[in-house]
Amino acid sequence: MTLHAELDLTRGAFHLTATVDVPAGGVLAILGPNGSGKSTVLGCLAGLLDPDTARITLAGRILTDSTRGVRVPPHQRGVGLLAQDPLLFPHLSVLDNVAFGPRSRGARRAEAARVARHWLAEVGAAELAGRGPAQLSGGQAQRVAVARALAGEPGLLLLDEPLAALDVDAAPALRGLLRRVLRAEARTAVLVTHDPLDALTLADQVAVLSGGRVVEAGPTRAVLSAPRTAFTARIAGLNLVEGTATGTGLRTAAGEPITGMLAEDAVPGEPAVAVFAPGTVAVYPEGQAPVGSPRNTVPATVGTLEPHGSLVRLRATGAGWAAGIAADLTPAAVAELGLDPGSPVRLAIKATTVLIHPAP
Amino acid sequence: MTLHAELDLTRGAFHLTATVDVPAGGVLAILGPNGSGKSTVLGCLAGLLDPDTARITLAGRILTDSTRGVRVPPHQRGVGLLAQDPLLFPHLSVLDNVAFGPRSRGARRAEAARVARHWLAEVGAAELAGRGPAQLSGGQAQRVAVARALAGEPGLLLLDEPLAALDVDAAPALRGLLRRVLRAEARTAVLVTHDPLDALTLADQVAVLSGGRVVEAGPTRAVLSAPRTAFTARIAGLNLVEGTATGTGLRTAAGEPITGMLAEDAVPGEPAVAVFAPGTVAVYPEGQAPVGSPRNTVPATVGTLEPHGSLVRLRATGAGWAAGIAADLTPAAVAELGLDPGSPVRLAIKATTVLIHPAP
Amino acid sequence: AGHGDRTVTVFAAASLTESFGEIVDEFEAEHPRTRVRLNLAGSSRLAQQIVAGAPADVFASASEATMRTVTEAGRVEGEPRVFATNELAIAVAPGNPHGITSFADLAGAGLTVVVCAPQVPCGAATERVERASGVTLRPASEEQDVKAVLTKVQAGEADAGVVYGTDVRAAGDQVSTVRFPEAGRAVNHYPIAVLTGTGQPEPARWFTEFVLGPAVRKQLNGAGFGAP
Amino acid sequence: MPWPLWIPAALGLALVVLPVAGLLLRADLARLPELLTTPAALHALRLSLLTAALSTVACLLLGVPLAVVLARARLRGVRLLRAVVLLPLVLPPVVGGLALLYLLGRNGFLGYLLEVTAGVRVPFTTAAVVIAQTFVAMPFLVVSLEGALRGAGDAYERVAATLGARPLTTFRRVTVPLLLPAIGSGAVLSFARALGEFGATITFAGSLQGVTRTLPLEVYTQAEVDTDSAVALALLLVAVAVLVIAIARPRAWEGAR
Amino acid sequence: MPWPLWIPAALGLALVVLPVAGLLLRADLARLPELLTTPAALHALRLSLLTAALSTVACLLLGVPLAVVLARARLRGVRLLRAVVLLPLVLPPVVGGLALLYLLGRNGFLGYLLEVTAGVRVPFTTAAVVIAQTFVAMPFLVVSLEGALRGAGDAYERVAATLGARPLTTFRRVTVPLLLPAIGSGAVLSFARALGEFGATITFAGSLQGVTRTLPLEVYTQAEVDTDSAVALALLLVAVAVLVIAIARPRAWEGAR
Ligand SMILES: Nc1ncnc2c1ncn2[C@@H]1O[C@H](COP(=O)(O)OP(=O)(O)OP(=O)(O)O)[C@@H](O)[C@H]1O
Ligand SMILES: Nc1ncnc2c1ncn2[C@@H]1O[C@H](COP(=O)(O)OP(=O)(O)OP(=O)(O)O)[C@@H](O)[C@H]1O
Ligand code: MOO
Ligand SMILES: [Mg+2]
Ligand SMILES: [Mg+2]
Repeated sequence: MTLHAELDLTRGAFHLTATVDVPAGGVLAILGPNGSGKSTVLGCLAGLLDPDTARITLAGRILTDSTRGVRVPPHQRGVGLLAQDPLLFPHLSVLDNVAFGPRSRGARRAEAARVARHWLAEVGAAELAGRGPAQLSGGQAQRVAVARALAGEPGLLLLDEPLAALDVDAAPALRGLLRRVLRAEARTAVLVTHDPLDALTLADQVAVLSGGRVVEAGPTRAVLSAPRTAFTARIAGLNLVEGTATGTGLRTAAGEPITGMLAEDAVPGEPAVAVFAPGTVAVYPEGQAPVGSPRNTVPATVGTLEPHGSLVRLRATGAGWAAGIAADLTPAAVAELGLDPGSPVRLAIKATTVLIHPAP
Repeated sequence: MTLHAELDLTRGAFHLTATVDVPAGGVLAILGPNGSGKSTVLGCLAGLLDPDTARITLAGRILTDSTRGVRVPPHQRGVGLLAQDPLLFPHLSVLDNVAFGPRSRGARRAEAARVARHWLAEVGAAELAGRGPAQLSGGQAQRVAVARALAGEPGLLLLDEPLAALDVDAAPALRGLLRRVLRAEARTAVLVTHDPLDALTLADQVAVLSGGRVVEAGPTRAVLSAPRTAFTARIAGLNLVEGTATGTGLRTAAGEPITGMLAEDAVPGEPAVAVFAPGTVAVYPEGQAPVGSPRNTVPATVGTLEPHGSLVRLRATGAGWAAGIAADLTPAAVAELGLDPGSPVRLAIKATTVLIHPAP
Repeated sequence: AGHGDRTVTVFAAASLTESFGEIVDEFEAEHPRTRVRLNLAGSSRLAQQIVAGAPADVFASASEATMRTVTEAGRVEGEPRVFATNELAIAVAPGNPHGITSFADLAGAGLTVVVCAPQVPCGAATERVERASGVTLRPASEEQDVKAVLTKVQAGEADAGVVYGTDVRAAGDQVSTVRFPEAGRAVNHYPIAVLTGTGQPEPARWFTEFVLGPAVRKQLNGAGFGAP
Repeated sequence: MPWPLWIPAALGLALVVLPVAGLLLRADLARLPELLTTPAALHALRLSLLTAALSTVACLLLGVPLAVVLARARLRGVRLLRAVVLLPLVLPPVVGGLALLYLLGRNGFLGYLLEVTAGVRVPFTTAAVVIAQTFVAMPFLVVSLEGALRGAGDAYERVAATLGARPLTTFRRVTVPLLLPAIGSGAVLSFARALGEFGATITFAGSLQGVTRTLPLEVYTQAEVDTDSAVALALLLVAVAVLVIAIARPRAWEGAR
Repeated sequence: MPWPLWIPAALGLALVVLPVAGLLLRADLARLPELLTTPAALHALRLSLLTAALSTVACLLLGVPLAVVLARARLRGVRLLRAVVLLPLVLPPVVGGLALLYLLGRNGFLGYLLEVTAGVRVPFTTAAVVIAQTFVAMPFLVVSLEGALRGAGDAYERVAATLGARPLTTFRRVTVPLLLPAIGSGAVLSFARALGEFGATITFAGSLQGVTRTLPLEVYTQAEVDTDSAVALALLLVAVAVLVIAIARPRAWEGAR
């Protein structure tokens, strides 16, 4: 289900000009400030908005082609949308809300209810099945909306801030669920989010929108680890190290262990990434290798040193997984340690600041 | 505007029994999982829900007293509510939405528009004034809703997840705005949030709800730094150090400097707090004082060592600001360093993981 | 209607409602295998329906003018025949509190008088009486039909109304009647006719003859109608 | 609710209640049972209930789709169609009946066609009563539904489409259920209008006891003879209507969500 | 919109349009100008527009508050009141007129009071026409609004209250504007019903040219002598009504948000 979309739309003073590509089974995360056009892109893909000119193809099938006057109606697109507002049908029970998609696709009543129960259980809302939407809390409604979108089993799934309004236990649980669904079932999906962690853990492609234009796009890791715009830099700039999950963290392809905190759904033996912020990376002069609590220390060489806001961002080079790691330091620290490109250093990262997620 | 509320309400299978106290000019943060009753509490305070039995007083005035049959209607309570759903009036422009509160309190048209423009500018939505609510993005609508709630200038302000749906630039900006409004103008407020940072930076009291009951309550710092329930522990457990903001961080009362990243609205010379997670605190044996990038190192003594999930939480004692600081370590690190209560250690915290916020 | 029964459909003017109700019962007693269906409405509406092809076998109208429209549309078999007449009378509150004794009294000041509109038969008759007697009425309302005039008098809203004698009688003791001589200048005729294009020419003819017969004549007289 | 609203609301209620109450006081209540159990009255009552129910069903079957089309279709001529639907509302019922007679009578275009092809004659049958009632009552349903549809917007219908529901499924499972309170009011309006229908019925269907003489026509007929019994019949009509509506109105129509 | 809906919608439309079209075809269009410019016709037209407009205003002033009270008040008797409001809907208009006459006539309770205290007599005046029209038309507005109100819920009214708006302010600035599409439909219904009112008017107000003889009454009167001219008048009524509604309907009533 490869998605290719070229969109052009004007709404009042707002202009959207964007090209969106998602390979079959891929997940694209769209990031961007409020009002940058993220929901508008999803609306166009779902067929709810009519772009001025557009060409949208899904798995080779033309969904919209303004030059040829083609415009497949929303219900024939096989595109599911979880909108920003849950909009549960007020006249249906929670169960019937979730069963609506399967029923619409022709499932029998009992079968649809079974599917609905399954997805409700997956989002941790099984006990809400008999309630009416008016009897749910904000977070409960959001979970049910996610279940409803997933139960639709569309060829292309569009998710607009799916983890909004969720509590600190529900958000990671749902993130894990989404990852399982999107990755394991190789569903093609577009995900709008404000949280770079969602992008890192769920998406293999990222597009950053700003003022209706795509200002950055590419593989998640490349975009988020080397942001080219201030906005992306603020939300991202995380370090990623790929490898295989272990009981205590991750082992890189070269066999080096990294200790970290395993996400709930990280399974030892499966591909995984270690994620940590540049701000948590401590830098020591090569000679002074400290023996302290930080589990992860690795020798490296200073590659570049660049200003990053009020800080200095050090980009390391080196043999092992240190290559490419970014560390944020105060200018005082850089001065005091006498760091220069080429200086040998040792990086130290506490295991408690390293998150191990299954690879997207 | 001291708020005192004893609430008792049954809604289907859900029972709420809560006592809520906020001193005049204080801000109470309510935390808790989805469906724990946070919004229900706000609904009762605003007079939109009818508790089975309740006694609510605001600045000595009885708002609800079920034993005496008193029930002041919502519009006479002087209680403003920012609900979880923005619910902007669809027939009014953004400006008129925000001007609705002032107008209802008797302001002239021009005066109300002036006030509305002021608040719209404050939330960064000045350019949206002429739009209709249907022409806003999700985050824009949320900002306008915040402006509308603030423009109402109620004696008691209730905010239900005010920073939801906001982007990474808008959220801190609005958080700063709320802090200014709530603290500078000494408004009494109750704030529902899933983000402990909101609680830490905006509230002086915290109540944690779970299943309709208050499971923890007290001063923010006390509750969040020493959580007594698993839920609170997961959302909080942050380290806080009080002092006065400086150009590069904070100076404690004893004069010790802490280097950190200043929040936008932290003003040197003003009271401030340094906030950092226990996971970012590295521990070194006393002898091996490392000389590396971490700006903040402090001698301390191991106070307690307690299991904390799969980790060990070390609680330090000591003379300076090290007293009470928590550090999360892997069991391997504890074993390797041979830590025991009473061991002298040195704590190291990278400046880039320390946030300096104005004191709430 | 049981097996073998024949049904004849009679369109009759609304003012005949009470009389025809009884006439039909008598007719059916005499012709046990024939049933009569009555369609009761204003004469002009009935005429409209007949012209539009209504399945009517007999038309008993309250005015010759309406019968004429049906004749002109070619739906009357033979010639319509008059079976009753009717004269105007003044309806007043019971006991005649305003002491009205003549048609001219109606022009007196301070009286609220209602009449029929000149477009309907009773109104046309009233106009003729006015012209003949030189009395000009200033009515508070020109009503749609006799019934509306009577209602106003019954409710006490009007002090007097000009209606047909038969109608006053039907209203019983709720109104009193004042007869006046000029009424003879505007006698209203009730024609009846068998209609063409019906499936029941025979019983239709029986019914018409029955209505024109002496038994019915007496019955109609009793209801206040005059002889043709 | 603002208390000053009670003043005009009470006035409005008084305008409705006082006259009816006055009628009740005037009615000869002792004679009521006798008046109301005559065969003519019972025939008329049965016929009225039957035809009003049938025409309400017809109004729903034709009117709900028509309202949806008028409210949602984005065609050019829709504004005109919206005005056209109002025609029977303003047409004096008698003229409406005449129009039906012109169309479906023996000399009418459709009437001729029906008689020749199917041997069916519509006027002066119970079917004619139902048609006349539907003609005058449907616009009430359509106009009130259209207002509700526009007020409600189409957000939920869009959600249904993204879940793969075909338009007819969406209509059946989303549009109609959400519209139920309005459909309820609309059905009540049509039922009431149909039950009270007089002018179009007497013109198009005539006044034949047991076949086309509904309760309002019986009231009219009785009025020629005896005003008291006419008023009693009218009260019967009112009581029946209010009962039917109060009892038959399903919970869902109440808009209790 | 699902296309199968077009079938019943088209049928419904045909039921409305065909008879009226037939009427138009039958009308002697050449004579129309002449028929329509008689003083009687012009008087009747002017009177009809005036009284229908006035009674629509009265319906709005009394009916909107009444609908809000019925939909929102949480009193015990409200269910009963809701049924009571339906009374004039089902009362045959002539009986309704009778009821008004019994109440406001010379011998009526209120009528006597008015005559004695203020020297005012209501029947046979233009005011009586307006009252009769309001009596029959208001329930249409109330019932259709009530349905819309229940469908809409009160979320925005609650928001207004938390912003400190008094109930009357909320009513004026939130309830009414949000209800505008429904109020629009309701006003159209009342206006149409008032414009077509016949039975109650003739019974309560009588029929005097220029004072109480509205267009429907003129149509009835004319129908007795000349069906053609009656039909022409009816068409005039219809044209005027549709024009007034199409032109006067404010944009806001369309529900375009
Ligand atoms: N109907 C409309 N008319 C005019 N402008 C509109 C309309 N709807 C949305 N917009 C504008 O289009 C822009 C894009 O909106 P969109 O909802 O796509 O933003 P978004 O990226 O999803 O933002 P958020 O993160 O706040 O949800 C916004 O600036 C918004 O104000
Ligand atoms: N009308 C109702 N009938 C029955 N139960 C209800 C009703 N409304 C809410 N509830 C239940 O009450 C509980 C509290 O709801 P509330 O909205 O206060 O939760 P919350 O703490 O605000 O959650 P969230 O973080 O998801 O917004 C929930 O379990 C919810 O399911
Ligand atoms: O035990 Mo450490 O200090 O989190 O690596
Ligand atoms: Mg959005
Ligand atoms: Mg909530």
